[in-house]
Amino acid sequence: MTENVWILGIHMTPFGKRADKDVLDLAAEAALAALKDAGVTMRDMQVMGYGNLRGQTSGQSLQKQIGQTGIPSYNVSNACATGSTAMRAVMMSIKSGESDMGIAVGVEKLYGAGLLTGNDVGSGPETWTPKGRNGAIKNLDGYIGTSGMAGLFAQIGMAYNNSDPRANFELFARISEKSHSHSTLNPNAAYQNKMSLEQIMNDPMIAYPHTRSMCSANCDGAAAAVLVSESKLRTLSLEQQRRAVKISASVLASDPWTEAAQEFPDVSTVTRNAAIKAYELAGVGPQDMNLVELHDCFAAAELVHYDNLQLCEPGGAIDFFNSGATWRDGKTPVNVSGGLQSKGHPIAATGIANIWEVATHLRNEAGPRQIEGAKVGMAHVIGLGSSCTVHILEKSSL
Amino acid sequence: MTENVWILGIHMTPFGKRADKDVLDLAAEAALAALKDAGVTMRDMQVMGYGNLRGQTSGQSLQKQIGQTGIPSYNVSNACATGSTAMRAVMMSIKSGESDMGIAVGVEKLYGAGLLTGNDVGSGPETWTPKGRNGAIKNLDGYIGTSGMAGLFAQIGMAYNNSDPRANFELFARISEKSHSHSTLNPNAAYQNKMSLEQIMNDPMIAYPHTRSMCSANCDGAAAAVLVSESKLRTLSLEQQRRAVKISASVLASDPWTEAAQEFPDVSTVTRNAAIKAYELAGVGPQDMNLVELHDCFAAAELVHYDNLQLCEPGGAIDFFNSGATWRDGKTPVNVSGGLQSKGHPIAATGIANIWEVATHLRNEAGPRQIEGAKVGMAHVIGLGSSCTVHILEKSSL
Amino acid sequence: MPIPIVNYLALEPQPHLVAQQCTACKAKVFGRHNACPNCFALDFTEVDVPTTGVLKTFTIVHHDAKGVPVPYCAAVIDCGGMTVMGNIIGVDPDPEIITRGMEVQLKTYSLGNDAEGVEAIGFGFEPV
Amino acid sequence: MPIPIVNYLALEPQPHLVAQQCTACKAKVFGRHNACPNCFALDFTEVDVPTTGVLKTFTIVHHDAKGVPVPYCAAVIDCGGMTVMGNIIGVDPDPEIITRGMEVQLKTYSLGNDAEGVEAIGFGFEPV
Ligand SMILES: [Zn+2]
Ligand SMILES: [Zn+2]
Repeated sequence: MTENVWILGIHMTPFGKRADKDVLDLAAEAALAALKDAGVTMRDMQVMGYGNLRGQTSGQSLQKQIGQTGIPSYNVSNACATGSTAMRAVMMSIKSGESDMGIAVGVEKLYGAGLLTGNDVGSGPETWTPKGRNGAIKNLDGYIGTSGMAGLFAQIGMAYNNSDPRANFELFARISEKSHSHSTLNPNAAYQNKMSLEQIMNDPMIAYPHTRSMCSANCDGAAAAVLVSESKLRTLSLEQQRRAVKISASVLASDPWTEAAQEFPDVSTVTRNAAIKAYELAGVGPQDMNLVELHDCFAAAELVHYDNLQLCEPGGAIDFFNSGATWRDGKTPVNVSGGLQSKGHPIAATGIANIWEVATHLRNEAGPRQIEGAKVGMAHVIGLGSSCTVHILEKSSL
Repeated sequence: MTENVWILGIHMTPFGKRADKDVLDLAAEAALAALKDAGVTMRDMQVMGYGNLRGQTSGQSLQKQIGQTGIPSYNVSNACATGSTAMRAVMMSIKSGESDMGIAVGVEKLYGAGLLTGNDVGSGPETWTPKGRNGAIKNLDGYIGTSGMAGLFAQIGMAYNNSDPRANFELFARISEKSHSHSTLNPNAAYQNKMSLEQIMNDPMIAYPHTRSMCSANCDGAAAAVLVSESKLRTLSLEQQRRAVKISASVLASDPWTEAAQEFPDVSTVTRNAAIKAYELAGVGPQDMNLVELHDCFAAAELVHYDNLQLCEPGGAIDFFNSGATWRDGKTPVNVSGGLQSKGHPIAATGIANIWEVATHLRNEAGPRQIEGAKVGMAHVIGLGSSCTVHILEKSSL
Repeated sequence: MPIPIVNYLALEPQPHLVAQQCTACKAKVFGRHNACPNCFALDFTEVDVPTTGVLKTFTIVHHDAKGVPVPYCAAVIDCGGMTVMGNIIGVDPDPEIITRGMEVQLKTYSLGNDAEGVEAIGFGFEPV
Repeated sequence: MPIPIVNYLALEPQPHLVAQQCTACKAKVFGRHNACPNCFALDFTEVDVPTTGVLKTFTIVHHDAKGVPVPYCAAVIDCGGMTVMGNIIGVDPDPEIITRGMEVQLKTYSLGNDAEGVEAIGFGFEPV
């Protein structure tokens, strides 16, 4: 048997506009706070995982700011699953016996980055010149479909359950209404203002049916987690053991072959596969989840992931949402943090930040937004490409 | 006890100008050949490690070209140690029991990339504006030292052993003479032409004492390795077991704190630390090495690493080289591939390519450049930042 | 002679899309591949894709990268079992007009001429 | 008032470099840090770095990024135990003239004025 791995300390910085901080400031803020939360120092760390997609920084550059002890850094990138992939690298190091404690950090400065569309298409070429494997003579965004994220996920949502006509603008807007309501209780969310359905639907349209407030919020932020092996944890203080959070399952997966996904991103199959494996590893089922943080990068994404994560009956995501199950007072609260649309989405931080959210409830430390009695929760992230992580976390019984 | 990990198959593409291939072509060429060498297919892989610094490609994009089975990809970056870090990710997955077989791929298109200097300094600003943690008002390259690699490593070499005056232009040129002689036997090297000491010294000076032929050669290339757990290996054919190469030690390390390294890169301390740990893990010593591929990104680097890897007496690298020990007919052949200066240095491929070189000798498959009877070898890579890997490999006794 | 926007758009005899089909497992993909992503076989043959299909899903893009004319309708079309990405053209990009399940037909249009007078041809799908 | 090329170059009363020193372990670094890389303590005080030192190692850069005037001598100097990077100035960048172990002295020079007439000041080291 390899080691079980636990979260000993974890931290998420406030998300939003952090103009006075550079990328390393945010990474250091999260890392130092996670270490403090864990009751340990960099001297105890034996491995680092690090993710920062747009900042050109590495774990080594963070070490120069918070402590250079010579430990390796796995600098990873996996789109929106970058932070959770950094955590997996640390987990593997611990499970393999190479380390008994390590730290994972995800950080991004994204405030004001604008729409996450394809590249600037620029002006046309002097001469049409076929490029790449498709022999494209120009940037195809806007000419052969869209490469903008809001539009891609709009199509994914509009295709839900064989294009169920109820998967429409108003339904997706009501999902965002829930997010913007939940975030009013989250002091770390980038946007904490409640929004009415009308406000959401009347916001500028980005890619129908996604208005601006139905899209993930570009912002600055970082999150960090200190992981520990179970045998090491048992040597630590009772208080550390009590607050530690068990990682019952940690799964990273990529797209398997599906014909449709060759042309158009398939976020469902990979999520389904990861979730099935995670439930199996953890020995729990969807009905056991006291809360779920799932990757609602756009409103439409949340709907399909209810189904992909088996939170509802197959094909039943619309009824499930309409039943109120995913509101914070429902059967399976989803994105009580406010989700990516209002908590915000500093890409490489997100994969650890949603684990922080779940862990904070399991520790009964979530303040006014606490889901009472939370014992088991799930954190899901998917980045196009695709890479998907599913983590199932459990309250300490030590 | 966690699993021992072995190399089941490994491949390096020819290095050089590969204008007809894109990044994924090269990655696919290496990966498909490594799988074939291993006698397995993508169906057998349970994890992928992937490194490509300049091409914006991911393991998932490679999977779309060679096989999408849904396995996770750890897309890593660690400067020149990127390929070997990808390999470590696969190793950790196997050692942790999450997988029993996986593939690591490193690839780079770098031909014609020009000098690896700092950024283009561009024209001056309209208004001096302090930026960053040093409040720099301009790009500092050329104004406060150099950020060019040739110059950085020149200074590292010129500082060898308290600035031993024998660490001079001619000595470093003679090290390159060895590299350019060794590569004449390597059909995969980017440059296979012998160069005389005079030719090397009369080449255009890049950063004294490094002339052009004393610098690593930017080129295109890829390398891939299929790794397997020892228990899985024992279920495979005798031929597969015989050709498998044991990874006796695999160490990744970053810079520990040293005062000097805050201002100026210290490639020595991290290499020393990684080597000490690797010898300890493998239970062998420097005297046991039948061949060593070390990170000679510039001629001067090779000298200091003789010492850092303990191949010579402390402080004795100059005498060691002068004794002829590191020529292919010497006591400890170093860089019989031709090294980065003539074999070439497609950055993210290098960390696996040098492991391929050592493995190929251990398998007695290195053709005209075979080091006869090679049983144990070492592969060392360091990227500024710094990250360093040291691998010790052993011939199969299965 | 005009040049297609992508190499999987054939202009002759009538405009149509051309897929690469794995000779082993019959999986179809667009564009050059090193091996079959489904079965890892190395050989492909070219097959024509039907020029009519059913609109599976769509979006109307109102904000896009600089230089992309908006609004436009991006869609996913099922052309005889092959999933194809393309824009819906020839009608207003309006969710009242464009509906999931509608039948569409491949159409080409001019993307203009380059400095040497060569015309580029794009494609989209029009409601039948 | 002139502006220094980096914030760790103090121009008054005489030009000198200023390090951040960890109050706990006395480690010295240049530039703002979140914590001490050696002992992780959070507080730093400023200390002046001696303006003379010994040249530990150098290179003469002949090819550099576009816009950097070459050749120049980049060097590492030990200033009273603190490692400093800087160019050797005031002499030809010639390995016959510049030698490891030579004593050097901090010197400043003008980098020119910006559009608002503000002068920027660089620094290097001259053989004593
Ligand atoms: Zn096939
Ligand atoms: Zn200190």
